[in-house]
Amino acid sequence: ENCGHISISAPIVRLGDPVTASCTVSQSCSYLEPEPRILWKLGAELLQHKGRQQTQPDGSQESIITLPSLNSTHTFLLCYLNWSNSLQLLDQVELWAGHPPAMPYNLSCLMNLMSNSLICQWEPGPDTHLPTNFTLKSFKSRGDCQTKEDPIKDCVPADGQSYCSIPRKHLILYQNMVIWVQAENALGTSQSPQLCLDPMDVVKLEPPTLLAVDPHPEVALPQPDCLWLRWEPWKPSLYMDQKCELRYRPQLQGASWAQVGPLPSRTVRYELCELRPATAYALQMRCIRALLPGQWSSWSPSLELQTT
Amino acid sequence: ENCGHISISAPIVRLGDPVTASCTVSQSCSYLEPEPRILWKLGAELLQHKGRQQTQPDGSQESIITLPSLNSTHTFLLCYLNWSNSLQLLDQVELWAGHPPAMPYNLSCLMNLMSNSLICQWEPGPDTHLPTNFTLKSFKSRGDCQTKEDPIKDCVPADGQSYCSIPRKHLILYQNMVIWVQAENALGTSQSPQLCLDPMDVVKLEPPTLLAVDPHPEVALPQPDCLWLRWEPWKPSLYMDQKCELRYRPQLQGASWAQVGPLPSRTVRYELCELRPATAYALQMRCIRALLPGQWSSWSPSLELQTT
Amino acid sequence: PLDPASPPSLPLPRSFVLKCLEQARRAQAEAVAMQEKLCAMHKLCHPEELALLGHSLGIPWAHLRSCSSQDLQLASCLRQLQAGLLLYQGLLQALAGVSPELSPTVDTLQLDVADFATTVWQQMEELGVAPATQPMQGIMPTFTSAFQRQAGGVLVASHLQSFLELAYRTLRYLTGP
Repeated sequence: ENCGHISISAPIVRLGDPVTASCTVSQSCSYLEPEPRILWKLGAELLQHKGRQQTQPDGSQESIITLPSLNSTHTFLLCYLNWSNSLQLLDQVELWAGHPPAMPYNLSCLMNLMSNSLICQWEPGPDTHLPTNFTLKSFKSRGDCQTKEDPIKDCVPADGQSYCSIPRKHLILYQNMVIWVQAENALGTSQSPQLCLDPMDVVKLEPPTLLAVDPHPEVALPQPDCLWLRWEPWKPSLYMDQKCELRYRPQLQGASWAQVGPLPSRTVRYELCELRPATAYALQMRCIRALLPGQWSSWSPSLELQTT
Repeated sequence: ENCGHISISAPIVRLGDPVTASCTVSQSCSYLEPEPRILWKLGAELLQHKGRQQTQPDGSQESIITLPSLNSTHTFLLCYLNWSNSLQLLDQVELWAGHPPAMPYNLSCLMNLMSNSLICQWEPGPDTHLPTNFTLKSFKSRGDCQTKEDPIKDCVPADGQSYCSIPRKHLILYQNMVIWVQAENALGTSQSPQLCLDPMDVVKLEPPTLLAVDPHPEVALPQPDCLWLRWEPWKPSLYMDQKCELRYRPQLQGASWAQVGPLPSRTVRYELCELRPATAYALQMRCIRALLPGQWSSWSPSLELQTT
Repeated sequence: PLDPASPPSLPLPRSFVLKCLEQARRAQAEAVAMQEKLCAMHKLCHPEELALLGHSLGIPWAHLRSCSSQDLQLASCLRQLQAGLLLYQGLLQALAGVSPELSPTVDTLQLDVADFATTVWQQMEELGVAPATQPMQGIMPTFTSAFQRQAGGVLVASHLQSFLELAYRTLRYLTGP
């Protein structure tokens, strides 16, 4: 036998929107005096004289309350009765207030050659104060993404994360695909602008490895203003045609970088001359996919060499 | 159409045992001359004149070979044919040799109050050279484990691990249970001696926390040969009656521990006197379940105090 | 050797050829990795010793006869390239479950071969030389033992490498001087 029950216009509203609720106390709740007074609390605060109470045709008592503007993002609305001099809680509902999701933005993706997956990240936008689900959606396409081909399985990020990883088996490499982020909560849905990309055009390239090589064995006295080195491309990207840039600077206060390029992505021996004799140099290299779209790798860690 | 097939007495034998195998070349293997010569390899070694070859009633050729003593723990037996002047591989089988599992020993268990699980570890015994599965088996019992009640779910350790953790939901605390380890591989099974224990009698107790307290506020000049401290038991073991021991020694070369006990597992203030004035002391405490079986906790980290 | 002086008449977009070159190199590297793993794990290191087994299992080869330097017919060369890639995708699929350690390599190679076939097929459609329907993969061999699947893996990887090498040389020629 259910003494009291709250029904509510909507448990989730926009911050500042009104909420209307009713609490009905059934007549069969026999422990009571004839016309029990129904009281309301919002969280811990007793809402004095806020409920309009009336007797229903079936003899039950109903109190209706309107909160003009719900300003806390998460609270409870409680319905009480006075019963032998104590406040008795009959029912309680949780109330949430927040915002519909804003448009996610800054969506960007990188193809990871180690995990062979496409990792996309985005900015979720301001806090909605409500449980909001983000889903990375995509479909296969062709050409410049005007046609929509097979849909790709939704990528659902781990809780609270703003990135998602689409596994290799859901991708077609060397073909364009359309990607966007959808945000959804109880108050609405929004979508980020769409990206049109071929995963292989957004490969996250790692820098090559710089290695010292001995000066020419035959040459007794190596030229004092030269350095010799070699480099190897990052192994997982061996199959990609790449061009690279070398930058170097003396280890002196305020020295700036000098740069050489384009260079091939692999050499067994490279001679760098017209340097300061007897000086320590830092050398770094970065590479990018040649002839096809791509992004520069970061600069490699420094290789430190000393001219004689 | 299957040209050649090896059948073997047993792919897994005891180290040093013989192995017999036959390779049958079907007549329907149409590319062949009438009586093709069958050759054998063990690993990379060609077994000259080891196979006895004969024609079967159905016209197929069969070569039988016996390796008197298989001494490598893992190798391949290969059946070849000479075909248009090249050795052609028809079939290959993997051979393992090793030992049946020895009896696991040194089985011991500790009840972890943080994870609320019984963690048992053991010595697996010598390497069998074969994939060997260890399983922690147990059943609920009563009294001194003479009776066998409900079996408990097998606990299978992670690969290569010699410990396993029985979760709380499979345990009845304050009741005896029987536990043992079973080892099994292709050559046999063995079991460790059985333990009869109540998980709560093998609780892994953590030491209490020692804390300094100020000398008596009212006393202007604290006694030079005393120290004041207090201690609190390890939180997860608060409900257990415990008795403790305190040990202390001056921070001097070669000093040995002096010990006080039994002490209660909690005090708000303890005075330790008859010490050397103006000396730094290291103090440690350990506790054990009182009145019921248990094991000493390790000694707590040192509390360093200085007499005045 | 291919005569670089005179690439064929069909207007092949440069990006298409460059992508195909990269896809060929990528698949070749994975086929080599597959062979190395089969050699390390199962001691099957000599494809030449498995020719008879290949015959008996009925493992088909793909050819690129129209891609030969003397008489390059581009449309049918593209068709043979695409059909060959589809064949090897099917063969790799038939090898599914060859062994847990090898599955990731075989799965990735199969996906890359399939994507390479898609790249070629779409270009054929855009050039208007694609047949009405995609060619069928044909009957795939059935492997009845772990050894046959492993040996089949060595043969497929080895055949695929030769096929990709020939495709690569043709594509190289198509990029012109």
